[in-house]
This record gives sequence, C-alpha cells and structure tokens, in this order.
Amino acid sequence: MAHDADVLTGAGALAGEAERYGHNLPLIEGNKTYRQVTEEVFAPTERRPPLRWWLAISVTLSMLTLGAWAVFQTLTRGIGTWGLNRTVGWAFDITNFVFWVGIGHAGTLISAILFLFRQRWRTSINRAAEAMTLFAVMCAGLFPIIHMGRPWLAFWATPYPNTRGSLWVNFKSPLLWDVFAISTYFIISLTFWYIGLIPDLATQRDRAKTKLKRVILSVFSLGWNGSNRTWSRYETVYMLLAGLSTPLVVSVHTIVSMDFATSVIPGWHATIFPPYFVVGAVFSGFAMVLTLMIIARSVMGLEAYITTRHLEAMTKVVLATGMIVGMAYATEFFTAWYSGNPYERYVFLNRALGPYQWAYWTMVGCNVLSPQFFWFKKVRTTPWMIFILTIFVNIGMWFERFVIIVTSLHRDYLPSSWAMYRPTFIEVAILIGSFGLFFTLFLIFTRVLPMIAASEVKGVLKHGDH
Amino acid sequence: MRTVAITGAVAFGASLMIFALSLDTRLLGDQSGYKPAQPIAYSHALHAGELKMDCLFCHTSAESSRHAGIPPLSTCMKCHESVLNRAGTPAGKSDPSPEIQKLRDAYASGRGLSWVRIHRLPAHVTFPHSRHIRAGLACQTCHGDVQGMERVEQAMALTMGECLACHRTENQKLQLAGKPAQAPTDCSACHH
Amino acid sequence: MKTWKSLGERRGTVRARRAEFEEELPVGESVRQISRRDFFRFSGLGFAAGLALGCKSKVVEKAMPYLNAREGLTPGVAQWYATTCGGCAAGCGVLARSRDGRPVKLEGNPDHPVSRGGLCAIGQVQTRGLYDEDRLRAPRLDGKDTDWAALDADLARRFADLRTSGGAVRVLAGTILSPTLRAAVQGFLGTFKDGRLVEADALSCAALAAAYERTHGQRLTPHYRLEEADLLVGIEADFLGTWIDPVGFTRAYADRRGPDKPRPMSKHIQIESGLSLTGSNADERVRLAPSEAVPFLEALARQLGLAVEGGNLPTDLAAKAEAVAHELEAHRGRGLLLCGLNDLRAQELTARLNHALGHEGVTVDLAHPSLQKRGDDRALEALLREMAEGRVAALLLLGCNPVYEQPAAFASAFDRVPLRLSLALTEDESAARCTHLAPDHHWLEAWRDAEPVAGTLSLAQPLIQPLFATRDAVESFALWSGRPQLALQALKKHWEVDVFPRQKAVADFETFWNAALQKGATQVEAGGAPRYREGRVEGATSAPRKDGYELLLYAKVGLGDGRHAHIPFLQELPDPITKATWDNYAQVSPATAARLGLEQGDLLRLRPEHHALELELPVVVQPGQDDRTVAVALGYGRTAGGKAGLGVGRNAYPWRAFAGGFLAANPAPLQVRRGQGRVELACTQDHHSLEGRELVREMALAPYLRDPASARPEEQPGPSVYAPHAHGAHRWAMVIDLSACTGCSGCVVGCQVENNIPVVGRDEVRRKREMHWLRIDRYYTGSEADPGVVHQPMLCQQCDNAPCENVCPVLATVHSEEGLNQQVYNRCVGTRYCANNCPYKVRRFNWWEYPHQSELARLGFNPDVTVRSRGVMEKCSFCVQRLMDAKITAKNEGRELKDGEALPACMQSCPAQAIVFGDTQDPDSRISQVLRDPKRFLVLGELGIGPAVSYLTKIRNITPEANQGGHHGA
Amino acid sequence: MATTEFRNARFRASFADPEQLLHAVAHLRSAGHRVLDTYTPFPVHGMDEAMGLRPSRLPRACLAFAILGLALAAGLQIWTSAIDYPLIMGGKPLLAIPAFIPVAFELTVLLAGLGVVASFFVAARMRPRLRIPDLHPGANDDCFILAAELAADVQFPAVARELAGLGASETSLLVEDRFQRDTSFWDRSAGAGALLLACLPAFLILALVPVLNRDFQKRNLAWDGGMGAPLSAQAFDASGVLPGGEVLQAPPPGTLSRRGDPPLAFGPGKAEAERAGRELQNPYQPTQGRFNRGKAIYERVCATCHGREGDNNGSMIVARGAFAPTVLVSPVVRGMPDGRIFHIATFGGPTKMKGYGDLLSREDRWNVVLYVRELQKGSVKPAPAPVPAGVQP
Repeated sequence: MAHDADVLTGAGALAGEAERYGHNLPLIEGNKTYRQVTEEVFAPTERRPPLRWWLAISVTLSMLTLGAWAVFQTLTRGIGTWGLNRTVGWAFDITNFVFWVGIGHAGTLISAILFLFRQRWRTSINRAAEAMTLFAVMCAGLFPIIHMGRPWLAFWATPYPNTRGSLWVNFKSPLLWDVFAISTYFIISLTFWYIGLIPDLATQRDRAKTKLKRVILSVFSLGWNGSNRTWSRYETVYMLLAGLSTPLVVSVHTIVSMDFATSVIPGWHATIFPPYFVVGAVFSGFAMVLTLMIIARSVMGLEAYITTRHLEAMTKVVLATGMIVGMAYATEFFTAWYSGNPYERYVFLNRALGPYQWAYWTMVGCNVLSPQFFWFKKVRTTPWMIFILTIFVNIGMWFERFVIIVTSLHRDYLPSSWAMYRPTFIEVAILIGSFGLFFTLFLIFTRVLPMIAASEVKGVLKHGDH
Repeated sequence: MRTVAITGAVAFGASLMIFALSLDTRLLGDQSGYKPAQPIAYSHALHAGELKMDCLFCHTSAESSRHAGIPPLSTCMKCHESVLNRAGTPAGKSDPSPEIQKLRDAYASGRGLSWVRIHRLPAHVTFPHSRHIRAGLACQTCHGDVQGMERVEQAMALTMGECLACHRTENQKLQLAGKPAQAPTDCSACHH
Repeated sequence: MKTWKSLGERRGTVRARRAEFEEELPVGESVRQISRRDFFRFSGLGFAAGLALGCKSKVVEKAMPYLNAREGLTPGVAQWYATTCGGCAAGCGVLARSRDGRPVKLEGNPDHPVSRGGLCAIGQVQTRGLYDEDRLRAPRLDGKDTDWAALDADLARRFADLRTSGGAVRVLAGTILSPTLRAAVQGFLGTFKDGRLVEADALSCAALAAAYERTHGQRLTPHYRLEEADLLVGIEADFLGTWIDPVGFTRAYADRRGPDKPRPMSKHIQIESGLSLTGSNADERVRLAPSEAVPFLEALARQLGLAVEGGNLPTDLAAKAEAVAHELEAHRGRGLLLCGLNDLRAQELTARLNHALGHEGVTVDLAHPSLQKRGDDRALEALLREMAEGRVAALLLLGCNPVYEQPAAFASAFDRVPLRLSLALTEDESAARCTHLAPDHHWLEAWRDAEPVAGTLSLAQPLIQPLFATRDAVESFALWSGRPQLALQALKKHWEVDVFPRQKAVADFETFWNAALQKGATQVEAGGAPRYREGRVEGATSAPRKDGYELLLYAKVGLGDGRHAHIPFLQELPDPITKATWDNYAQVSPATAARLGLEQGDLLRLRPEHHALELELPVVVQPGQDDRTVAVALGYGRTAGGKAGLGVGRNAYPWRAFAGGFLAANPAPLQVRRGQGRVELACTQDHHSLEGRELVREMALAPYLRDPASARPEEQPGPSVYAPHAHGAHRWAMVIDLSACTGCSGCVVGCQVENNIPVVGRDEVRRKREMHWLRIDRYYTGSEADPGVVHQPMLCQQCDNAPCENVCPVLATVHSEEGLNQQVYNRCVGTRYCANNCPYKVRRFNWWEYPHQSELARLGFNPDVTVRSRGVMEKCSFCVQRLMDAKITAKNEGRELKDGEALPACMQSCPAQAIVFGDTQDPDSRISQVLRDPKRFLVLGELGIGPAVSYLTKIRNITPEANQGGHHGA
Repeated sequence: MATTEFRNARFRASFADPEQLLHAVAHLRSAGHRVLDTYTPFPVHGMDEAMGLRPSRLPRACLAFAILGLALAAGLQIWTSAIDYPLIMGGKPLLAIPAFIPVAFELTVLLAGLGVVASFFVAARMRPRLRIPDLHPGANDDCFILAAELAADVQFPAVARELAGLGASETSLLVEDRFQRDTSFWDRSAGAGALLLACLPAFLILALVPVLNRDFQKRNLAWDGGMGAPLSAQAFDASGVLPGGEVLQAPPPGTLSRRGDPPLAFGPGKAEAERAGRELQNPYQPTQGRFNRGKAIYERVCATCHGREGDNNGSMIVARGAFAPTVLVSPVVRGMPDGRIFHIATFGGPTKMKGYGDLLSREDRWNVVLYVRELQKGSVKPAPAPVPAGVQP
C-alpha cells in the first residue's frame, strides 16, 4: 500500500521495501507467545539491573556531572567562559541545539510517519525511539536557555500580559518560532509517547510487586483495563496524534532551519535549508536510533524483537537520507556559484578550503561517504558495522551544524571583522554533559519502562507468518 | 466531578496568570506606598497644602532638569531663618520648633542633610521631569496628592505600563485634534 | 590544533590566558563581588530559588541635596566649560561637560583658534585620568605619605640652605605651555643663585628649534599652516598622528583634503621609513630607510638649487627625490616641507628649503611661532653631565618622567642629586626615585593657561574641586619662592599684566577675562617674524647605509609618549595602522618577514650594535614599510605609574641616544635575532584585504573633477517588497567622508567615553571581544610593498530595514520613528542572534560583568547612559542620549531643533570634520545637502537593508601615472 | 457519565486467541446476549464491527481544537504585534502574515493534540485509579476477555458451555454490581487532589502576602534582573570619594560656564542696591513671552508672600503673620528703578526677605521685574513720584 506516497520520501521507499520482506519474514523472531512477549519485555523493568548497566550509568552520570559543572560556570560567570567573540556569536551552543533537535526527529518520525504508512516493523523500535526523541529534545531545549546572556530572563520569550505596557514578544523572530516549535514538539511527542505507553503501563501495573510501584503505575495508567471501547477510541486518538505529529516533525526542523535561512548571512541565507535540515534530521535521527538500538538489543537481550531486519530497514533510510544530504551540499555550492554573489561564493570556498576545512571534510566524509557502505547487504546486516557507521554519521551531522554556523559567521561581509572561533573547555564539557544527560535518561528509561511496546508487538506477533 | 475539574482548571489558569503578573514587578519592585520617616518631619501638607506654596518654588529644577530635585537647605532657610514654628514667628520671638531647629542646625553645620530617597526609577530608565512639567502635567499625576501628605509616600508604582498608558492617550488626543504626536513612545526616548 | 587557525593568524603559545584578564582591567577587585551576587542568584538551589534570591529589599537610599543653591547650577543639567587640554603640550581647546559639578566628558572647542573643535584620543580620555585610582592622594616625604605642612617645612629648610650655599637648583620639565606656570617656575628659580629651567620633551623636536636658531637667529618652532599649502611634503613627520600638534594639523589638513572644499584639494607626499598614520593618508609615499632621509633632503636641496653637499642616494630614490623636487618647484610659494627628524642638518635643510621655496610667511608662520615643543636636548645633555658630576643639588621634575623617557644614564645620575622632587600625579618611574613628592592637581582641577601658538592664549579652568590632597604646581612654586599665592590670583594677575595689554579690542579687564573664560581662548598680538640669515648648512653629510637593519622609533597615536599609559582606554585603542592593542612590537616589512621566515607574533630579539639593552618583541608584518627598517613604538614598558600600563610592551626609550646634541634613535646597525616562541597579539583586525569587495570606493581627483557625477555608484539597492515605514519629526542620518577621515581614532575613544563602553583587557581583545561601538576598519589595497590605505569608520549603520531587529525574540531591538535602530539593554536577554545577523558586525556583547565597582572610576561615567550588565548586547545608538538632550532643550525653550545642535560624540570631536550628522527631514540641513553628493555610497547597500550611515568616496590626489599601487575602486 | 442499567446477570469469558474472541462476540450477539465489552492486551481488529460500535467522534473534537488553536494563535499574534503594542521591526509591516505562520501552525497542532487527548480521557473516563473492579489478571497480558449480559430467559451454564465450545478457557458470572462505578477512596479523593493542585499558584500568591502586607517604612522587595541600580554616579546620591560624601558638587569658585552669566558686579547691601538702581538697566524688552514667564515665576515664588496682585492679599504666609512684606504695588516700589528691584530679587531685602539669585536665573529675575511693573500699572493710578533717598522698600 501507499506505494505512490513511498516515492516521495526515502523513508517511505525503503519502508515499502521492508514491507515486501514482511510477507516472507517474521517481524519478531522465535515464534513467541503473548505471555513470552510480556515476560521478556517487562523483565528488564522487574529485575535488578546488571553490572553492565551500573557501569554504563556511572559513565553517563560522570559526563552529566561534568556538564552540570560547566553549565554552572556559564550561568554564574557569563557567556565569556565560552570561546565566542564579536564575530562568531553562536558556535557550540546552537550547534548542539540543532544537533539534538535533529536527533529528536527519528522517534516521532518512526512512530508517526511509519504508523501512518502502516509499517509494522516500527512496533519493536518506536517506544525507544520516541523516548530518545524526548530526551534529545530535552537536551536540545537546554541550549537556547543557557546560551542566553541573561538566562534568568528566559521567560521573557513567552507572551504573557505584563506591566510594561504589555510588551509582548517578537512573533517575527525565528528564535521565537523555535520557542513555540520546540515546546510544541516536546509536548506533543511526550503526549504521543505517553498515550502509546498507557496499555503497557497497565500491564506493568498488573504485574507490580510492590505497593508503591503499583500506586504510581495506577496513577499513570489511568485505570486502563483493555476495554475494547477504550481501545477503539485509543486507536482513533493515536491515529490523530500520528497525523498531527507528522507535519509537526517536518515543521520543527523547518523552523529551526529558518533561524539561518531568514538571516542575511551568506551561507545561512538559503532557501534550500528547510528540506535540507529536515532530511538531515531524519538522517541523524535514524543513525542515533540505530546506535542506541544496537547497544540496547545486545545489552537487554532483545535481539528477537529488534531483529536484523529492523536494522537493515533503518540503514536503508540512513543511506537514502545521507545521499539527499550529500545532494544538498552539492546544491549549496552550485547555488553559491550560480548566484554570482561574491560573499556567498567566498563562504562556500572558505568552507571547503578555509581554516575550517577540516571540519567541512569531516562532515563530508562522515555524512556522504560513510553511508555508501550501506549499499552492501553484508554491512546492512552486520550490527557492529552499522554501529560504527552510524557513529560516523552522528559525528558528521554534528559537524554539519558546526560548519554551517561557524564557517558562515567567522568570515561574512566585512573582512575587517573576520575572526576565528575556538571552543573552551567549558563548551566541550557542556557538549559532553548533554550526551551524559541523554544517555542517563535513556538508561533509566530502559530500567523503568518497557522499552518495547508490548501491546503493539503482540498485535503484529502473528503477522509475519501469513 | 466535572464541575470540580472545570473549576479547578479555571482556578489554576487564573491564579497562574495572577502569579505571573504579580511577580512581574506588580508586587516585586512596586514601591508604591513607601513612606519612610525622614530626618526632618517636613510636612508637604502644611507647605504645599495649607500655605499653597507652588511645588516648583522649592523643586526648581523640575522645569529644567531630568531631576525634580530636592531643594538645597538654603532654599528652606529663605523662610526659616525667620519662621521658627508652625504658627509663624512674630518678630523678636524665637522658640523654634524642634524640627525647624534640626534644619537650622544642619544648615549651620555646613554638612547638609541626607534625606531618604523615595522615588527611584531603575537605572536603565531616564525620566526628564522638565518635559513633563513644561508640557503642563501636574506633579500630582504621578506623585499623588502630595499637598495632602504629612509624610510623603510613593503614590504610584511608576511602571512602564503607566508611562505608556499616559503617552498613548495623549498622542491619541493630539491625533484626534489633527496635531502631530508629542509624547514619544520610542524605546530610546527613555532607555539609553 | 593548527587547523583552528587561519593563515593570517596562526598562533603559537598563548601566554597566560585567563589570569591576565583580571589584572589588566583597571579595577580587578570588583569582579569577585559581582560574581558573588550571580553566584547567589543560581547557587544550586534551582531556578526559582535563584529568582527569589535575586530579590532584595533595597537598602535605604540617601538623597543628598546641595547645601546652598547657586545661580545657574541645576542638578542633572549639563554645563559646558571651555578649558584647555592638559593631556599633552599641544594645548587644544576643550569643552568639558560638567554634570552635578564634575566633568564627565571632554570635547573639542570649536572656538579655539588652533584646534578648532578637534580633540584627539588622548584628550578624550582625560577625565579617566582624573578619576584614576592610581593617582597620588597626598604628598610624600622620603617615601611616606605626609601632609603639605610637613613637606613644605622640610622643603623650606632645604631651599633655605641652598639659597645660602648657592647649590645648583634645576627644574626639569616637559614643555611648559602655561605662561603663568612658567612665570611661577622662573620666579622660584630666581630665588636661587644658580637656578635654571630645563625643558625636555620625550618626543623631542629640539633640532627643529635649533635649526631656526641657525637660520633665523632665534630658537623657535614655526607654526605650520597646513590649510594654506597646495603641496605637503612630509619627511618622517607624523604630523597627523603624533608630531607637535596633531589635532591642529589634522584640522588644517582637512580644510584642503577633499575635492569639494572651498579651496582646491592639496597634494600630500610622504617620505618615510615606517607606515605612519600620516603616510597612510598621503597621496604618494616614498619609502626609504632612516639613514636615507637626510641624503634625500640633501638631494632635494641640490635639485632646488641650494649649495649642499651629499645627497648620495640609490638610483630609484634619487629619481623619486627628483620627482618630489619637481613637485615642490611646481608649487613654489604654495607648498610646505615638514621634517620630523630630530636631526639638526635635516631640520636646517628643511628650514632653508622652505625659505628658498618662498613658504615662509605663507605656510611657515614665524611671526606666530608654535610654543608646543620647547624641549632643548642640548640643555638636557648639559644637565645630565652636571648631574653625573654631582653638581646638581636639587632637581625638580614637572610634567616629565625622565627616568622612563630619557636615556638610561639619567637614572643613575638622578640618584646622585640629593634633593629630588617630583610634581607628578602618579608615582611614575621618576617619582618612585624621588625624595619628595608634591603632586600637582590634575589639569581638570587646576587653573592654568596656555599659549600653544604665540599670540593665541587659552585659559584652563578647573571643573571640580581637587579630589585628593594635591596642590597646584603654580601654588607650590609660589609658596616655595616665599610668595604664596593662589593659582587663580596668579593667573589673573598674569593675564592682567601680560596678556590684557597685548590687545586693544576690550577695554575692561573683567570683561576680557570673562569672555576668554567663556570662549576658552583669545588672540593677542605677538612679536614679529625674525629675519632669515644665509649660512652654510650645519653638519657633515652621511652616506646612506647599504645593508643591515635600521631602527625606527616612533610614537603611537593612542599612547603618544607614554605618559598616559596607565589609562586603559588608550592601551585598548587599536593602533590606526596595525590595529594592535595592548602592546608594542617590532614592525618589519612583508618582504623582510618572508626573508627571515617570520610571521605575525613571532618573537624577535633586537639590539642596536654595542648597546646594552636587548628587547624581545613580537613581530608585526607591516605592509608599506621600508625593508631594512625595524620600527618599534615608544611609550610602552612602563614599570610604574599605574596598573594598566605595567608590563604592557617593552620600553624602547633607552635605545635613543644623543647625536650631535639631539636625542634620536640609536643609529648603530640593529642586530635582529629570532626569539623563543610566539605571542598572540591582541589585534582587532586580522584581515587587511578587501577581498575584492566593493566596501570602499576610491577615485582619483582629476577624473572626479572632470565629471563629478561619475563618482555615483552604478549599483543602487533594488526595490523592497514592503512599503517604507513612516518617520516622525526627525530622521537621523550620518555621512562619513572617507577623503577627510585620517583614521586618527579620536572618535573611537570619544564614543567609548560618552557611552560608558568598558575596556576589556588584552586577553579579551585577543579573543576578539573588544567593545568599541565605533571602530575604524583599515584596509590595504594594491601591493604589499606600497599599499594604498583606507580608513573606514564603521559603526551601527542604523539600517531602516535592520536585519538585527527581526531576529530578536524579545523585542529588545526595534526601530524608532526617528530612524534609529534602538537597543534596549534592559529588555535584552542576550541571544546574540542580532549580532550574528548584523552584516557589519558592529554589535557588541557583554561577555562578562565588566568591573565597574570603583567608585572613583564611576564618577567618570556618563550619567545619561546605562552601564550595561553582563549578558546584554550593545551598539552605537547615534548617541541617542545627546539627541534626546538636544530635543528636550529645544522643546523646553519652545523652539524647533536647530541643525547641528544634536551631535553624536564621534562627530563633535572629529578633527578632520569627516562626519556629518543630522536630520534628513529638514531639507536645509547639512546632512540633506551631503546626501545629494554623487560621491555618496552605501556599504552593503545591495542587501536592501537601507543603512542610515553612508560614506563619501575617497578621493586621492594622484596623477594617473603615479597610480602604480593599483588602487582599488572606481 | 451514563451508568449502564443492568437488568440481567452478567458474565465474562476468557479466550487465549483474538480470533476465538471475535467469533464468540459474534456468536453471543447473534444469540441475543448483550456484549458489554471485551478486554484485550492489544486492539483486536474487527472487534468494533463485531461489537457494533459506532466510529468515534474524537476527530471532530480534534478539528474543533485545531480551529481554536489557529484562532488563538492568529488573534494573539495580530493583536500583540499590530494593535496592542505596534513596533517597527526590520522594515516589515506590523501585520507580517508570513511571519505569523510558524507560530500559528505550532499552536494549532498543540491545541489539537492536547485537546483530542483530553477529549479522549474524558470520553473514555480515564483517570488515575488505584483499583479497577473486575479486572481480569490476564486482560493486559495474554487473555482475551469478553463481558456480556445474559439475554433474558437464558441460563448461564448453557452459555458457558457454548463459550467453552468456542474456545473459552474460563467463564464466570459476575456477582457484584460495581462494574463501572468509582468506589475506591482514591477515586473520590482524586478530584480533591486535582483541585489542590489547581490551587497551587494561589498558594504561591499567598506566599507573596508578606510582600503585599508590608511595612511601608521599608522599601518593597525588588528583583533586579540587571541594571536596576545605577553604576554611574547620579545626582543626590551619596559618594564615597567626593568631598562632602555626596555626588552633587559645586563648581570651583571663579569658573564660568559657556552659557553661564558672568558674576554680577554688585554685592549685597543697601548701598549696592542703590548703585544697582543707578547703573543697571533691564536688558530685556517687555514681550508677551517675557510677561508670561515673569508672571509664572512671580506666581510660583514671589506671590507666596507678596500675593498674586502684589498687595500681600491671599498670602497664607502673611495671613499667619510670619512676614509682613513690602507691598509691591505701593508707590514706594513703583518709584524704584528696575535695577534696584532686580538687586532685591537677587540679594534680598534689608529685613527678612532673602535673595533669590541662587534659585532663579538672571533672565527670570528680570522677567519678574517686568511683570511687577505690569502689576503696578494695573493697580496704582498716579504717576510715580521721584523716590526720596533712603526710603526702605
């Protein structure tokens, strides 16, 4: 089904291919019973975490602590602790912001778009991917606040009646659009995730051994009892939310891209940015999902649920989006050359040949070259290779934002103001801390909530056999 | 149950709004009502009220400066070298009231007096008194009925909203009369 | 991580990155206090708790009125006082803005006949020197603070002994510009049997005066009238930057620089070894090594028919000398030859040439000689000898710092003088070695007068009561002479006796005095011009050296002779040519740098042959410099006299030596060795090329005069989708004439002082975080060896469709109906989005809470401008506080605002009159006229953002064949 | 919420497979039983049709909320940007519709999403519950359960048998009539809890009571987001470094500002006043502007004692007996030369009147002289007699 629509997006095309596999391969391996699914999905939340988990979280908590210290330094001493200057006013901060927002795209995309396209293979990964979205958006949301010179006044970016003659906010500012886009995205993603979680919370509630756990789960499962009348409405709501989330996903990175696209800075001012950013976000998001899933499935023993087929389907999305991203890079150069605008031309030459060329070529190598390995089935089906390649993609996508932000700013119109940017330790620590926050939350999530949507998996358990 | 929920939601929303507004300088930073004791219990009610002295008699700089200013002690002494108490002093009789004695002592000491400052806008705001006085604004518009105050207190919160409300109304009036707006509403008129 | 660096700015070891920050700032202690407040705001208790802790019940605030009212004294209303700048001996007229009885801003006095409204960077910061933490607060006796009575008692005893014993008493002073002070000093010295005044300038022009003693029989410095010259030929004379009277010269120079001035544009040829500010403005430059300067003059003289020996030059230089001689010949009687060398032969040649060419009485005014440089190096040399021989019993230092600025021999000889007394304001290098310190008032606290040019007298009135227990030098000398007198009395008496009778216009002294006080200056009669005497040119000719490096010592525009090195504003002022701050360095030409494999920042060890002192200095590659010249700035390397100057750069003064009785750079070949490592220089501009961008337009004079309309830029901004927005009663705009702007940077500092812009320190400048709202971009065009130089003041362009405004989420930057791009500090949350989106990069962010806690320094802040906190964006506001003030004044007086009444600080004090500002809604205003100039162009106008600042094409008075530099532009 | 009325006994059956459940539901309905609901670990496709459920109306709620969101966003942006506080930004029009699209879209999605979820919770009666009556332990695990009401006149065992035949692993009658009713303590207190939560901001406001109910002798709490306290020295403030400990300083004596008046060549005292009368002329010609200004100054300052008409009438100070000033419209004053009146205004009179030279500008004092002359014209008719020497004003 939906093959016409499939050609429109790489994701759809490859998902369609995955669909074709669906007729002869099981989605869930091992011919599980419903009870087995329940037991296996909920087991991690009910037993003591293994040593590996403790090791992992001690590492991520250390990273988080480092980041918290760096944020504290920033807040108490000022943005002067960063390496920014009069010419380069944004660097690591907004790079990290865009990076994390981009990561946050895969979750809702997998959930919503694949749901709308009835891609059943999404069921094993959507829960974790959505959780990842939330955590990534939380990481992202941190940066617009701490990058402010006076973060204690961040609430001024919200329109509320006040005693200043009611001085509102600037609805023409892309940064304000960001405020609305990111907060809407977070709230809707959270809602979507939570709605999907309710049946599993009910299962978890029914299995709860301790009073406290039971009470908490009772509160959050909202009296769920599996009633078909509720299921019926639930499916409607889920469909509606998926329908709302899909354009929302696209809108969020579109709006983020407008931070740059609506400016006058050569290298930023580009109409190609919205689609380019959205695809880049999907690219990085899928890569991050893959990275996480490959770890999670081996650590949590969920290979039967997150099968090589899942991984392979996602690598194809990564390959397709990676090529679109590569196309976008080429288009940017063409546009710059074709425009005849000397500033625009200079910025792109400077990206490739200037002082930040190492960042540019890192980006090209990671984002354009490394996905090419996914042409080989052997690579697509070997988790460790996928793992390494997706790490490269993550690195590449971080550098993409860095390149866009820093190389455009550091040499714009007036050569007199050209300057270099060098990050300080504080900025690096905040980046590390954001990874710490992300992974810490994810690790806690894997122990507290079912990482796989049990109720959805049960629904497709029998499907592969047809 | 439903009633409770709706009431709760409305209460939540409303009180959140009030809370936000309150924090937003309405309660914090609003110095209206501030009425500190002054080193000399100078009565505006007597001077400006009963004796009908013009505000600008003492606060001379209000018509030429951004500051309305606190009069130099020499201004007080223009009368109080002779006037020693409330009743007025018949010639030759001198039993100064304690407050006037304080004034005379302060003047004689050559060190002057430290009054307690009541009205103070944040440092990022400039308020030129002179323009407002020359535009014909009564002092009472912002300072309240000072001529009735035994001890002066801040009458208004003096928020930006209050400034703007007046400026906007004045401009509207002028525009209705077909004249160009006179009360600036540009940010940099006050913030620079 | 080499990859982080661009080609032009590769850096090695970065010295002491963070620790320096606090030290270099004028007031270090307060950083800690502020951060403590912020610490509590966030102290780990979460955001809400932080908010709550930010709340505080304000302490009881005092309100302290005047004790006595005074006529014309209104709190909050600025009064302007005319006075005379005491920053150096040029004696420029100053208008001081006094608020609440203290000076807060100094500006040029348009009524002053010499400076005519201009004021330089050093003049602009004088208030900061007044409110300086490093000033001496009381007299000192043998290193201990004391009171005046004790000091005077001790001195009285010692002076009495000297009067009886007949010991030699010497007063060593920088040029004393004040006739009253000079009289007081002379009166004091007259009470001794052997008392003598020795004047010596750090940047000496003694040879110039000595040359006139030979040619005209009178030791004098002529007053050069640049406004009368059709041709200016400068030889090593940085007359627009640091030589004699830069402001007056710039003002006069500007009268003739530009095609549309009332009189035809002058032509300027500069012959120099380094690239000076003056040279950067020249139409033609001749590069030569320092040792070739005198032969060049000899060659000129020979060409022009003077019987002089020498003139041996390499062939290319000889050809250039011939060309220059032809030009001089062609402009006979309308030209001017200026020589900045402190060399008697050079100066005598110059004087005789100026005479021979008929410049005397036209451009060389000998009837009203300049009194701004009266230092006599021969007298100084004699004094040194006396001191070394132990024949000086008492040495009084007045307005000079010889231990720092004179050859090293001075310091050791100084210690042999039993009574060493300094009247310095700070404990400088010399004061630190004195037995007695009798600190003078800062000139803003003192009654003084000045006679910069004979017959032109100005008064200096105090703007504030003395802040510390200092005493006016006039009073000190009067007291020590045994005839105590108040400075005002002395001054008035002097004027009544000596000045008043020299004029006829006013009959009543009080009227004369009051008029002079209000106007700031008065002109009276001066003696006649001395007669020329034929004679042989003094000194033997010297052949130019063929190889080896030669040392050039020069002064920087910002720091001058270094006496104000403790004022951080001047340290942070980018050098107009190199754009470096907070350092001096060894400048070498690009070819030399390439030959030696040197890059910017590499350390170089320099030492004149056989000299004891070797200095390690970072390299600055300086286009346009002579290949064999290594240039080092004076005025750095202070070891005392104020925090900000300590340890900044190296002191090159000891490299000067007496040559034939005149102090000049050591002529010995310079030994140049590679040092260890590198230093990252604090430069505000790293890229010097226009990269082929049409940011500056240039044109030669002749084609412009043929068809002025051809100057009009072809490309005009396209139409806008949106209709332009309406403007109110005014719409402000600015035009900067690039032909007039010399890059002197007075505006940069004026802006900084007017707008409370912080000084951030060397490390922050290295991080490219300088805060100047107005900067001067300097671009090189053409070849590296002989570049064209453009100075382009760059400030907020107040765009009509400002890109910064759209992007601010909280409405902190919006447009005013008067066309201003307003920045509302208190609304700013600091996203920096506006700065990113500014194509001109003129927005400045407060990266830290800059220390503003010194109560003394805060007195110097402009009370009308908010001092910004950290995390807030700021930028040029067109001095909106001044516009508001002018509008309020006009409205209060019930009249319309007049053109020229509302002036930004940069425009007010521009000595070159390069800036026009005004209201375009007024069709008759000057700005409205200038806006119609065909030379007008917009920088980045093609972006359609509608800047309100525009520029006038730089016109160069070059003949097409002289255009070998390949100048950029139209 | 509508409570279902149960007429007959109710029972439930559990299956291991969704297909069996579907089959059983169809069977029971065709047999005339009323299938109340089914309980499954995942949504069983075809069950809605099998149970005869109508499609949900939630999409309509979603649309309604979307429209609300769009309207809210449009209203908010248009009203704040173009009507309530119009500000020019970047040369764009106040109503820059394209710029309003992103926020409008986001708010539309936000309200639609939150609205439809809220509607879902309300429609499906979802709320926190500690105990769920008759919850089958396998309903959220691996059991497929149906609950039905026996058709009239049908016995449960028969149905149980039939269901067993359809694959039911267990069938049982439901005894208590608490199928869908809230009985637990938690369920009752949930509302109260929610209300409590709702009132949280109100409690926060209460926390501000100390601020509201404050001591007006002291300054109120203030939160300084930055730049509230002046760092530049401001008039009337104290200063730790300036003489006298205050910012306001008198300029050094003898100085003269650009627009300042040169010092008067007169001193205080009667002799000087007389000299002023002889030597000083009013430098200004009477004009309407000067008259107005003189009148304003006179009434602001002089009239306090001298009365608005110059006759001491109406002066509260005179009425109280503090002063007995000279009547300005008296012949004595009318006879004084301008310079003398000016001198008195500047340096004071011979008895109690102080000079106002320090408060009023020189020009204003001359304006007052002009005005006093006008006052005198209005009141006293005869031409002034020559002033005899020595007459005290």
